[in-house]
Amino acid sequence: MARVLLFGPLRDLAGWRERDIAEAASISALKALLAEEDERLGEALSGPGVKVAVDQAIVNGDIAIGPRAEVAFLPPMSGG
Amino acid sequence: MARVLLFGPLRDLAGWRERDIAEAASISALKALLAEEDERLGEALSGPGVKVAVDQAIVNGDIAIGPRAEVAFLPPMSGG
Amino acid sequence: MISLTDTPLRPGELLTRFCEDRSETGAVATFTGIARADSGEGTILELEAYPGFTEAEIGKIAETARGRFGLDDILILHRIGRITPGEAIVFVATAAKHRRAAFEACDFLMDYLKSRAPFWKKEHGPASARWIQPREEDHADVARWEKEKS
Amino acid sequence: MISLTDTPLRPGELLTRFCEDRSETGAVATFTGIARADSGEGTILELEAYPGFTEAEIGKIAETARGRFGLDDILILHRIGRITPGEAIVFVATAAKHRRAAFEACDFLMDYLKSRAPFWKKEHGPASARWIQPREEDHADVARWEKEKS
Repeated sequence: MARVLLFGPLRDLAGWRERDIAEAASISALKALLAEEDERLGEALSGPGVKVAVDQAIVNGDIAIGPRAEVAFLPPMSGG
Repeated sequence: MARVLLFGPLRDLAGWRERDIAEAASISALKALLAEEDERLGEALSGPGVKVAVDQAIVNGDIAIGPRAEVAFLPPMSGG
Repeated sequence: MISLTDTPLRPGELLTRFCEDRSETGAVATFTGIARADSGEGTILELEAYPGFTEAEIGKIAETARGRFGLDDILILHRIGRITPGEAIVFVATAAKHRRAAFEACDFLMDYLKSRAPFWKKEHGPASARWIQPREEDHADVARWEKEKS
Repeated sequence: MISLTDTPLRPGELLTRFCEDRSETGAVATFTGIARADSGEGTILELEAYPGFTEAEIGKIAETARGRFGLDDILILHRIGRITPGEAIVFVATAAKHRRAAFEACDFLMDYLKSRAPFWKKEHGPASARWIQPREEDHADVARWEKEKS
């Protein structure tokens, strides 16, 4: 079971900030699952500049997700 | 009568900070008078980088001193 | 020390504490960023961070600054949540032996914070809200340090 | 506001007051110069000003900075008299709409204050005292701004 976090405009778009999602074993599987539910969110998750962090570390490409992973989708940052 | 002010190392050298001097009608006359009293001070007053202010404004060259003028000898500044 | 808070910053009190017992420091530079009421309207800023991740990323920037400028100390406090005009958004303080290092490090830290730090910022105007991106100027500011490095 | 004082500066309290009611300002930069105990010995600094003249000369520098950097406000407090290590010698604060102007103005003001302001500074060491001149670095720092102007 992964905990999924959305930030900034992604959170606004999805209408939620944080969810537990049980069934996804990889980033790509997780994205596919979220896209199935909400096509616009699915597109936005793969949009330009969106980074993915697993357990608070930025990851590149598709990786496997452990059962207690925290997966965060980070849209382009605004700065402070 | 002019009020004469010395700052920084000039004050240390002369042993005084502030004096009223009646007899000098110009900067050059004032310097001559002070040099007569104290040769080392006289040299220092014309030393490199020493500026003269009359009534708190820097002056260049010899000028007449009014009866109530404040004449300050400003050695090279240390900065703050 | 790096910290995020959803309560008002008190830059003066932070500076007082930062200056204590610094008889070997010489130079303390600070920057306070204040939310502006540009339009005169009741604009509210909303700042979102990723708790843990945001502090860690700022920490990396701070460590870079510490090494690059030879700092004695760094303090970074950043507001999150809803911020009204006139409130401080960010307070950065740097301590160094000489003033050039303190100034440059403070400038460097602010440039990074304004363009690279993991915050998401929404501006709530009187009629609508929008997510904000760094300005062109912010990107240009941070690029100065990358040029100098090479 | 420009002021000389022979009592300890309180940079934090000065910053608190300087930041009040600044909903149009955006950026406040400060610099605090602290007397260092370089040698570990009981060194005391003695700063002498020419009351009236010194404030007026600093005022000219401040007006130049206000125009050159488009500042909203400037605060300069400078200690005179005997200063022990760890005490603040100078506090400069600048307020501007954007941070680059606030930083550069604060940097500019400090460079002028350190090399051109009419102070005479004596260092009382454990055994002897000496009058101090600006360092080579101070002259180089202030020259940066004269080059840029042309």
